[in-house]
Order: sequence, then structure tokens, then C-alpha cells
Amino acid sequence: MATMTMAKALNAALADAMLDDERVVVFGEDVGQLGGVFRITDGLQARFGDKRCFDTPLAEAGIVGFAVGLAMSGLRPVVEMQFDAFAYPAFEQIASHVAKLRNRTRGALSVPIVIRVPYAGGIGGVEHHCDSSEAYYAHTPGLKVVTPATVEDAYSLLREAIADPDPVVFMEPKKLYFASAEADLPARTQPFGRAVVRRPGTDATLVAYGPAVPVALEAAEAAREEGWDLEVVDVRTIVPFDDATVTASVRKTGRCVVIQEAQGFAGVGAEIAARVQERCFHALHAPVLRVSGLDIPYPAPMLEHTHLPGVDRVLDAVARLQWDDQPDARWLTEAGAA
Amino acid sequence: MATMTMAKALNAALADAMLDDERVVVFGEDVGQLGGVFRITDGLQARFGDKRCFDTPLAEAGIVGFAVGLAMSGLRPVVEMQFDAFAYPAFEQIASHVAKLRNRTRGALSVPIVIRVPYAGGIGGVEHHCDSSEAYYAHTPGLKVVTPATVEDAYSLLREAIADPDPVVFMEPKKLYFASAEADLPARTQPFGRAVVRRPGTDATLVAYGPAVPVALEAAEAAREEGWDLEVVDVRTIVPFDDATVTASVRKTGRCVVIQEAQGFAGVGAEIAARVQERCFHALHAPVLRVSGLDIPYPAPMLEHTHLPGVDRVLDAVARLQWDDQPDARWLTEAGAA
Amino acid sequence: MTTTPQAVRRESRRGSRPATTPDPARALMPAGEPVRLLDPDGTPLPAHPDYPEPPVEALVELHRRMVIGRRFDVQATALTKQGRLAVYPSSRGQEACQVGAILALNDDDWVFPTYRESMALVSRGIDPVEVLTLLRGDWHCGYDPAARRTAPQCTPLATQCVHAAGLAYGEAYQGRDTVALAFIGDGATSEGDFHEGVNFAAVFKAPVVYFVQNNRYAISVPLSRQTAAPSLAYKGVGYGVPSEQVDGNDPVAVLAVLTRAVAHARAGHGPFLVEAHTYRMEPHTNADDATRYRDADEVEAWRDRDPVARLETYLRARGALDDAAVAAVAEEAEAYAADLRDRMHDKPTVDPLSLFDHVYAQPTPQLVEQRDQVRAELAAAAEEGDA
Amino acid sequence: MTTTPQAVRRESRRGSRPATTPDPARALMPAGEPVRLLDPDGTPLPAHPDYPEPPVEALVELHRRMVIGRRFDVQATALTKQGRLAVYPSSRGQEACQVGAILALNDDDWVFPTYRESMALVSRGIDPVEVLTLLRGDWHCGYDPAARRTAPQCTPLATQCVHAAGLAYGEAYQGRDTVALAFIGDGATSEGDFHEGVNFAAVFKAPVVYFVQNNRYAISVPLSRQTAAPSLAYKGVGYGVPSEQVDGNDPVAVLAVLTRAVAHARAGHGPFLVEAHTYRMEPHTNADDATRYRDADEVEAWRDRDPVARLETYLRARGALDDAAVAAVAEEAEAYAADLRDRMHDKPTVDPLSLFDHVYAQPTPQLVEQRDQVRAELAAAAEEGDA
Ligand SMILES: Cc1ncc(C[n+]2csc(CCOP(=O)(O)OP(=O)(O)O)c2C)c(N)n1
Ligand SMILES: Cc1ncc(C[n+]2csc(CCOP(=O)(O)OP(=O)(O)O)c2C)c(N)n1
Ligand SMILES: [Mg+2]
Ligand SMILES: [Mg+2]
Repeated sequence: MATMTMAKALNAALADAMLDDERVVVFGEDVGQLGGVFRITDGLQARFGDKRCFDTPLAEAGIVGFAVGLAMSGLRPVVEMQFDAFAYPAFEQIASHVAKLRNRTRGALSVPIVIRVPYAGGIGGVEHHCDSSEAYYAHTPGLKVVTPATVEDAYSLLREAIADPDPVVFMEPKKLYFASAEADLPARTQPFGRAVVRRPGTDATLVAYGPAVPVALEAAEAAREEGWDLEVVDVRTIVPFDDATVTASVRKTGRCVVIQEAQGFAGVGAEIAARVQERCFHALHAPVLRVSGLDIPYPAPMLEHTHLPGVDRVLDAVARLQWDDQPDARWLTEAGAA
Repeated sequence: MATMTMAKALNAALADAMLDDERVVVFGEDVGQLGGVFRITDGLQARFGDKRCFDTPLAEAGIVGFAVGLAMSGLRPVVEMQFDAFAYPAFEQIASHVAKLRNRTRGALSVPIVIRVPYAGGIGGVEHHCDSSEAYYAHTPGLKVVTPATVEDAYSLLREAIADPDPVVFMEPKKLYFASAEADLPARTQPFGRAVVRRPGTDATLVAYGPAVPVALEAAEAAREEGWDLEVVDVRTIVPFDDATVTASVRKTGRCVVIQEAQGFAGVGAEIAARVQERCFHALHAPVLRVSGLDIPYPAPMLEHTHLPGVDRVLDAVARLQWDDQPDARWLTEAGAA
Repeated sequence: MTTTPQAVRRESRRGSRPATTPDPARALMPAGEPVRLLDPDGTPLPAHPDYPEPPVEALVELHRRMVIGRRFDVQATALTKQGRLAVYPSSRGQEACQVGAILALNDDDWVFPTYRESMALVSRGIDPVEVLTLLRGDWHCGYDPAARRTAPQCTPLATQCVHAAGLAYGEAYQGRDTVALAFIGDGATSEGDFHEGVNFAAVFKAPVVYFVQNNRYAISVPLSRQTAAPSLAYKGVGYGVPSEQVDGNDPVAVLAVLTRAVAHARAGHGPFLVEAHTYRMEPHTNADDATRYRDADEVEAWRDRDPVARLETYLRARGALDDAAVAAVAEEAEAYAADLRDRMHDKPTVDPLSLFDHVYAQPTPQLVEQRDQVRAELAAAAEEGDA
Repeated sequence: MTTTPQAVRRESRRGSRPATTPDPARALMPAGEPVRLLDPDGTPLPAHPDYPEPPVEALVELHRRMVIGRRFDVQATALTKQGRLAVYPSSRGQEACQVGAILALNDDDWVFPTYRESMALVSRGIDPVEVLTLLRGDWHCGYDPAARRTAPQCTPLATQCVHAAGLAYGEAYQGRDTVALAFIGDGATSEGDFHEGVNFAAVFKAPVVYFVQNNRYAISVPLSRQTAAPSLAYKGVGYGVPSEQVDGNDPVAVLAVLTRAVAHARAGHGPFLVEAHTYRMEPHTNADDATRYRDADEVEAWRDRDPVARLETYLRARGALDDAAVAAVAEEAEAYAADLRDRMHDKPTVDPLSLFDHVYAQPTPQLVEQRDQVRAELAAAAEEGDA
């Protein structure tokens, strides 16, 4: 057990993967000598040489397309997009090739690429540096999309992403890079497709992922004062999604709030809310509510706290879960009338 | 009143807009002499000259970025992306500039661009020609996203898109291009932000947009045989979304199925389902169900009918709306237990 | 082209300036005119100082494959009329490029084709039925790209330029002397991915030959709307990549130039850019109406530069082909086409449940659910059908 | 650079080939070496045949703005240390480029800057507080781009190259003789949007000057990882765009070359590409640690080519500046910096509800709901604060 940051855990995951598997190569903008603007690749070039970890020309479609070619030659590329919005130039390569190559070729070609995307805000970044872009990838069949919220998950999910036979978009919550925790590396937590109950509770379920997980946990803590015992589920892997864990929790608690940092409209939270009510309708005492960023471009630093879903916004939603309204008389009336 | 295709109505809308407003310029790949691969711009170059309607180099980021510059100079560009997946190279220009310029500049710059995207399948197209990409845009604040399902709406929504002060991603369902209907041009139907009840009904609401609207109508027709009287709501403008019309319908019918052609995960249908249950929870006798394309890359022509949500898949969902289960006893029990 | 008054003036002035260090860019520039080894009528030109003529056996084989390739192409177009193919982009007129590129490569080199390269792929020995799978519509890529060392035919324009750079670099990285050849059209050179791909290849000295078939149109859009440069080959110098133009309807020149480009790449000198000036004789695809944007006269003029006839004339004159040999090739081509026609006759069946097999290595729980749903739908439909 | 054995061989052989038609590309090529009018120590070189020296008053003004610009830049860096700015990308060392570009333009020409061009923007007369809004964090773009004919500082690299083409074409289309100047860094030339932008400008003959400040690094990545070309200016010919290299630390040469490039564009001859060889003296931003990737020696060597000192030496030698004048400019610069420091002292207040004002011309119903929600949150928070 040692205390370390998520950044360090990610760095260790890369190093250990490179050590275990010669085919792993790491590249992108500034990942070499500089070690990445967030230092996630720090020391890899010095340790493994500039063929295993190298800088590329400044071109994201190029980086991802180059990774496609390298993967076709049998390597296992791990690429870094410097910031969320700077992965957009690679969108065609990701959506039309990375996501589809296995399918297009009936499995003859696979492209086990990891695309690391530092994402989301809360770091006082200027425009284009704080986008929450996970929904774009999650909506694209053929991609796996995972996002750690803890130091151990950061290590474990990244190792698994690199070992996975499919392309993985690995979303790293920037604001958690330098939060530290006890971790026992090489940690292996749950595999892809498993959500985790981070905090058990009985009254309502908070479903969150990535940067929203600490917010959910904090809100659950604060909710104790209001007399609510909230369960917190960390989604961990958005695709594949763990219906079983989420559904079990909501069936138990009967109430659910989905929290995401991204703008809400047609985001991952919408998917989760839709799934939960599809699967838990009869267990629900209230609609599944969503707490998310506003439907606005990510704002300038001085206004980001207004945009970001915080503890208060979560508690407001929890308060709206119709605690004194079970069963809901209106519901019965209308049902009878139908 | 004349019978015409949606393609012709779109062509007429472009021509009328160019006639009414000198600032309107139309450009893209093959839109000039050829009139576009779907002939939506047919005759515009001959009629308005090759300065008003012209071909560009083959580069979608270039086309959209060029439109940004033209809009900054005071023009009103209407650009064509040849097919859905071929708009992906422009994704950065769309997400980071088109969507954000007004916001970034506190309204000092506006970019009233219309990006026309022929989208979705059902035409036996080869790979990359049939993507449903509306969710990518709908999830991007700053863009309006509209999609006509009728000939008159095609005309009216496109005229409004061109006149709108904001950028509009105008999604044209390819499979409806050559379906014809009576239309009285220059038709002006409902403005942006208004959904429309295409078919009144009492038992359940089908919410659909674009290529899914005819499927919904057909399903509603077929459902009469099963004894169900279904209401069909055509969303028309995904952003801004018309909560009032959708909510009123579902409150009335108490049941809802959302239909979209796109792959389901984190799509627009998820948003609609999430909103409906948030807003109509107590009116609902069953969960809001979704019928959508499969979560797979758009398949080859010979398998597209398996992928596409058709009448049967819609009716299956309607059948699952728990018709004999009101009020649901399980619900009461669990509610009591909570 | 932008020979502005200023530019001209500058040029003349420059003449009088004292010589500075020699311009390192000079060696990367293409010749000002396309390399040509045969006249359009098939008469050989004087030997070219940089591009020796390929061995005659190679030219005979080139001829053979071009004849078969053309016959294949005609057959594929016919299949669209019979409804056996949804769509077919013909490369008729581009036979020298399609086949020359393949002959310049080793079997274990990699090819990165576009939708237009069906002829190249059959010249590579890939089963034409597998090549046409995409266009028949039973799946996307019909051949095994790994086994055939041929990427799936690429539709998103220019994206393959980057893949080729990565593949070639990856092969070299692993000690293999593979060359990658990426086909690209004139129009697609306007895409950002062309730029990024060639640049990556150059920076990483990846053994790639970028082969631009400049057939003068991108669907309906003429070359003048793609570039203001004197020729697309001039893009190379901006990447530090040597480049050349070639008469794309001169099969001998195409093979000669590409052979050298491949050798350059294989020798570890990095990428090479070749622009072939050619012409698409048919519409963009059978679904296109080319009369909307080009004159019959223009097309006719290119008929006189037919690459197949040109090579045949030359080889006959050299005594490397005679009537019997030509007839034998024609017969082989007919048999090839007949076999293809036969095998394309029946609509293939595809298992709808296979839709779920290759989205991921293992289907996700979500896909398993959806597969169950589709299975149930199919069963219900079958029951209805039975009833 | 890829001077391969083959390429060299070819070059030598080519010398002996009979002359063909003159290569139309020649006129588009940059000189093999950067244009320079002053020696690094400020000594004037013999008159350049293509680039006459700008009038002395322009050079005096250039000097003045460079001094103020540098002082502004130093002040902005200081503001980061005091926590008044989140981040600041310095352009120290690039003063000749930053100011020269602005002086080459008319006031109603358009500028397309990147995040690095703060100095250029204040040289354009934009209020420095407005320029620093982005980096202070109270909003994104702090100035009115339409009024200042200056696009918002562009962070998504190279995307502005296309906007500049569109703006310039749109202005010309509407009969105005506006020129657009797009700044871009060496690293960003690797992006597809650089390619697409320059190409659009060339094809549409849009009056754009693309001005590459090659400061040899993209954050930590050296030029050798961006290109294998002998110089970035060689990219022009591939678009049919004339181009030039210039010593970017020679203010006189920068102004001379850009003046001519702007005239070329304004005269309707289409775009012009200029590459300035310069150096970023500071880290990428204050948040960067440049010692990780470059030697102090390298930085020191560039100190000797300081553009401000170089111009001052020259103007003093010409008698256009004296001690008094230099002191007056220094004083003006100090006052400018002091005023900036004062005005940046207080944290600005921004109305959180303004978040909803400019997403669309009118907020959507969804945004109205969200605004109401935020308003309620703020009211609740205020109440709590009161309580
Ligand atoms: C990114 C992208 N944009 C648009 C298209 C649609 N499209 C298919 S072929 C084509 C023309 C390509 O022209 P060119 O590169 O010259 O190749 P050719 O067809 O002449 O062989 C276009 C615009 C596409 N496939 N991909
Ligand atoms: C599309 C995109 N990718 C990555 C970045 C992150 N980034 C910001 S500045 C920079 C380096 C740019 O280098 P260069 O173009 O040489 O300009 P300079 O900073 O030297 O002025 C990078 C990689 C970005 N802003 N946009
Ligand atoms: Mg072409
Ligand atoms: Mg730089």
C-alpha cells in the first residue's frame, strides 16, 4: 500500500504494460521527453527508449490513423489525445475506422488501440480544454468506453484496456489526476462491464461515473445530515454497461439520480436514466432524475462552478424524489382513468 | 397543391431562399453542375450562377470552416455534407467553432450556417453511407438540430434553418428523399421547437423523428388491428426539443414508445425516454420503451432490414406496455416496502 | 496555377542574385512533366535517364492482367445492370495504374486501396467475388485483409493514407521489409488526412508509396477545383518527400516509376509520392450521370490514349506479343468474366444473427440482449411465414 | 530532410537531360534561404532585389510597438505569478513577427490569431485587458471580433486557416478589398486544417496571408518531428501558392516580406505563405517546464538574435532613434504595463446567469428551465450566505 495520485497510477499502468508486452507502444503529442502535459507518460521514453514512447507530428487524425496501421501490423498502440476537444479532429478515424474495422472485416482485422482522453473540467482550464466528450464515443458501436474514478481503477482499467482485444476510449477525469489515495499496485479491480457500489445505502441510488463519482460520494455524505442513506454506484465502464449492478441497486432503493458532468442532452446520463426506468419501473417511487452540466459550451474558469453539477444540485434532485408521496395518488387516478 | 418529392421540396426551399436573400450561398462537393449526388441542389448553379452555388475542394472540415469564415463576412452559407459519415472530418469545426462562436464572443459573432446532412439508411447503401449521426450534434450545445419527415416540413424547416440566426444541422432522411406527397409551396409549417401530432390516438404515444416517422405511422395503422389506438408525435426539431407537445401526449395516453433509426445507446431516443419519464412519471402505466437500430455499425445492404426498427419491432414494444397490469401490484408492494 | 505578375517578376530578379547554397528542395521536386516511356500510339520514346524500361516479361504480364482487369471491370458494370451489384465504380481507362501498382509490389507488401481499386485487387489475385462483396451487399469487406495483405477498400477518402504510414512503420519497426502502397484519387488529396498521412510517413521514414491516380474528376468536380498547383506531385516537397509525375496511361512508364518508388521505400529512404495523369472513362459509378458535367468530346479524346492498346501495340512491335498470345489472353479474360458472372448469379444468404458477431471480440451484454430479441423476431417471422 | 541517394542521383542525371518546358512551379518556390535585411547584430545587408526596405517611419513605429509589446508580454507573465492570470503563452523572442504582421496590414484587414498572439493583438490596439480576458477566465473572447476585425484567439490548432480563407473570400465576394492574415505555428502546420485552409484559399484565390511562426517547438516537440521538409515554406508550391522564408528575428525583413505578401493578396493574386524562422524564448506557457526538453545553451544562442535590440541598433545607426527617443518609448511601455497591472488588479465579477445568454440567439426552452434552476440555486446559496 502506498499513497499515490491517479496520474502516477496511470503512469505505472503504462510502464507495467510496456514491460509485460513488447508490442505496446505509446505515442502522441509531447508524450516523449516532456512526459505529457499531465506527466502521465513521464519517464517512459527514458526507460523504454524512443521507439516505444515517442512524439508525433501535431495531428490527431494522424495519430489515431497511424495507430490503426500499427495495430494492423501487430502492435498495441496506446495514444494520447492532449485534451478532450483536441480529439475531435480524429473523430472520423475513430468512428469510421477504429470502431468499425473488426466488424467490416468479419473479425479478420482487429485494432486493439487505447485512445487516452484527458477529459472534463473542474481545473480552471480555458475553452476547448474541458469538454466532456464521452457520449460521442459511447454512442459509437465498436468502441469500449471506460473511465476510472479511483486510483486503483485507473491502474486496473488501463491495464485491462491495453490487454483488451477491442479498441478502448479511455477517458481520464483531469480533475482527479492529482487526487491521491492508498493503492496497492499492481491492483486488479473488477473487469470491464462491472459497475461497483462505492457506498451502500438504502434510500436512493446515485449513479455516477468518472469526475462525478466524488461528487456523488460527497453528496451521499452530506445527505446523511438530511436523514437520507444513499447508495452510490460507480459505472466505471460506460460501454459495456453493467445493467445488473445498477438495476439491483435501484430495485433495492426504489429511487435513482444519475449524475454526469457532461451537458445533459442526449448524454450518457440519458441512456442510464432510460435504462433504469425500462428495467426498474415497478420498483421506482419517483422518476429517475438526472443531474448534469448545463446544456451550454463549457464556460470560462470563473463560471465553471455554476456549470458543474455539485453537491447542492445533487441534493436538490434527491429532495425531488417525492419522499412523502408513496404510492403516488395521482398515479393511481390517472392509471384508473386510462 | 402539387405532388412532389422531399428532394424537390428541399431544392425549392434552397432556390426560394437564394431568391429572397442575396447573402445565401450554397456549396459543397458536387453541388454545382451535378446538382448534388441526390440532386438537392439541382439547377441552382444554372439559375443563380457559379458564385452563389459552387463546388469546393473535397474536404469537409474545409467546407465547414470556409462557411464559418463566410458567415463572419456576413454571408449565409448553406453547405452540403455528401453523406452522414463524411461529415465526421468536419467534427472539430462543427463542435469547436460552429457550435461555440456565438458563445465564445458573447454574441459579437454569429455563424448562421446550415449544414445539410443526408443521413440514415434504408437505401441499400454501402458502409459509411447510412450512419445516423444526429445524436453527435444534438449533444453539442450551440447547434440546432432539425429533421423533416414530410415534404412540407422539408421545405418549411429548411427555409427556417436558413433564416435562423443560429447554426443549424439539417438532417435529411435519405430514404424519404424520393417519397412524394401533396405539398403547397411555399409551405410554412410549425416553427422550430414545435413537435407535431401526426396521428391522434388514445392508448399510447409513439414519439419519432425523421426516418422513423413513417415507421411509427405505419405501426399505428397496423396496431388498429390489434385494437390499439396509437398517437404519433413527430419531433421535427430535436434541438430545441418540444417538451410540451410530447408531455401532453404521454400524459393523455399514459404509455410511450420512442422510435429512432439510430443505434440506441446514448442516442436521442434515450434523451426523449429520460425526459418523458421525468415529466410524466405519474401518468405512466408502463416504462417508456425504446425501439431503435441495433448497437452495431450500420450493416451491409442485405442485412439492413434486420437492423432497422420496423413495424414489427414497434408493435412488439407496444405489446410490452403492460396493458393488463394497471395499476401494477408489484409496484404497490415494493412502494409499500420502501 | 498562380503565376502572378509578382511571382514572375521575382523569378526574373532572382536570376541575377548571387548564388547562395544549393536549394535542398530541388532533389525532391518532380520533373516538370510526366514521365513517359511510350508515345500514346505505343511507339517507344528514347530511353529515360532515370527510369529504365521494365523487363519484357513483366510487360507481357502487365498486359495480360490489364486485359483481364478490363474484362473484369466491364463484367462488374454489367452486373449492376442485372441487379447483381448495387453499385460499381469502374476504373476503365486506369488499367495501367491499377495493374502497374500491383506488379510493382511483392506479394507480401501491403496495399491500401479505395473503392475504385477493384481491378487492382483482382490483379492481386483476390477472388473477384470476394472483392465484390462490398458492392453486392452481403457484408462489407469480402476478403481477408490480413491474409491478402490488402486493407479493406477504403471509402472515407484519404483516411487510408494514415493507415498506410502506420502499417509501414510498424512493419519496419518489427524488422520486416514490407512496403505499403496507398492508392488515392486526385480529389481526396484535398482532405486533411492525405496531408497528415504523407507527413507522418515522411517524419517516420515509413516505407510507403503514395500513388495518386489523378483521373481529373472527383465525381463531377474537376481538378481545377481541387488544386491551384501546377500538378499534385508538387505536394511532395512540402513534406520532404521525393515525387514524380507519370503518364498514367503509359503502362510501361507507370510500372517503371512505381518500381523505382517501391525500391526507394524498401531501401529505407522513406515515402515516395507518384502522381499518375489518367482519366476515368466511365461515370463515377454506374449510378452517376457524367453527361451532366463533361463533354463526350473530352472522353473521346482520351480513348486515343487507351493504355491497353498502347501496351499491346508496343509489345507486338517488340515481338513480345502476337495474334495468338493476344487471343489467348482475351480468352482467359472471357473465361474469368464468365466464371465471375456464374458465381455472382445467386444471391448469397447471410445469417442475420452474424450482425452481432464482430462488433467486439465478444458481444457485450447489451448485444446479447439485442441478439436474443432479433432471434425472437426471426422466429416469430418464420412462424408467421409457416402459418 | 530526405536527400536520399536516389534523389541525389536523379538530380545529377536530370542536369544532363534536354531542357523541357520551364517548370511552372519554379515561380512559386521560396528562396532556398530566409530573407534577411539586417545582420543579427543590426548591420544592414546589401539591398535585397525583391524586398525593398520599408520606410524609416514604419521601422520606428515597429520598434515602438515591439518595445511596448515585449513589456506587455513580460507583464502578462508576471500576472500569472500573481495569480491574476491562469496561464499565459509568451511570445517573447517573436516580437518582430507579432508586430511586423500587424503593421503590414490595414486597420480593416482581418487577423486570425492563435493563443500565442496576445502581443500582436495589443499591437493592433486592442485593450490588453480585453485580450487577457480569455486567460484571466472571466469569459472566452474578451474583445469584439467584428469591431476589431480580429477573430477570437484560436486554440484548436490550424482551424483558423480555413476561417481565414472563408472570410477573405467572403469579403472579396462582397467587393471589399480586405486581406486576412492567419497566424499559425510550426507544429500546427501538421494538422489537416492547415492543408485544407491553404488549399481552399488557393483554389478560391482568397486574399489570405498565411504566416507561419516557426519557433522550432510545438510545446516540447521539435521541428524535426513536424516535418522532413527542408523548410515549411516549401509547402506552398503544393497548393500553387507562392511562398517565402524570412528571418523571423529580423524585424525589417519580416515587415518587408509581409508587406509584399499582403500586397500580393490584395492585388487579387490569391494567398501567400510566409514562414518566419524564429524562437520562443520562454516556455510554451508559464505552466510548462522547458528545461525538460531543451538546453539552456540553445536558448542563450537565440538571445544574441534579439529582434528588439537588432532593430534598435539599426535605427540608432541610421539616426532614426536616439537615447531620448529610446527612453521615451521605454517610458511609454512602462506606463502601459503599469496601467495594465492596475486594471488587472481586481478580480472581475461575472453574472452566472449570463451563461445562458449566448448559447443561441434566444435561449431554448431547455435553457430557460436550466436558467431558472440556476437562479433558484443562486438564491438558495445567497440565503444560506445571509443566514
Ligand atoms: C470523407 C469523404 N467525403 C466524401 C466522400 C464521397 N465521395 C466518394 S468518392 C468521391 C470523389 C473522390 O474523388 P477522387 O479522390 O478523385 O477519386 P476517384 O473517385 O476519382 O477515383 C466523393 C466525394 C467520401 N467517400 N469520403
Ligand atoms: C487540435 C489541437 N491539438 C492539440 C492542442 C494542444 N496544443 C496547444 S498549443 C500546442 C503546440 C502548438 O505548437 P505550434 O503550432 O508550433 O505553436 P506555438 O505554440 O509554438 O506558437 C499544442 C499541442 C490544441 N490546442 N489543438
Ligand atoms: Mg478522381
Ligand atoms: Mg511552435
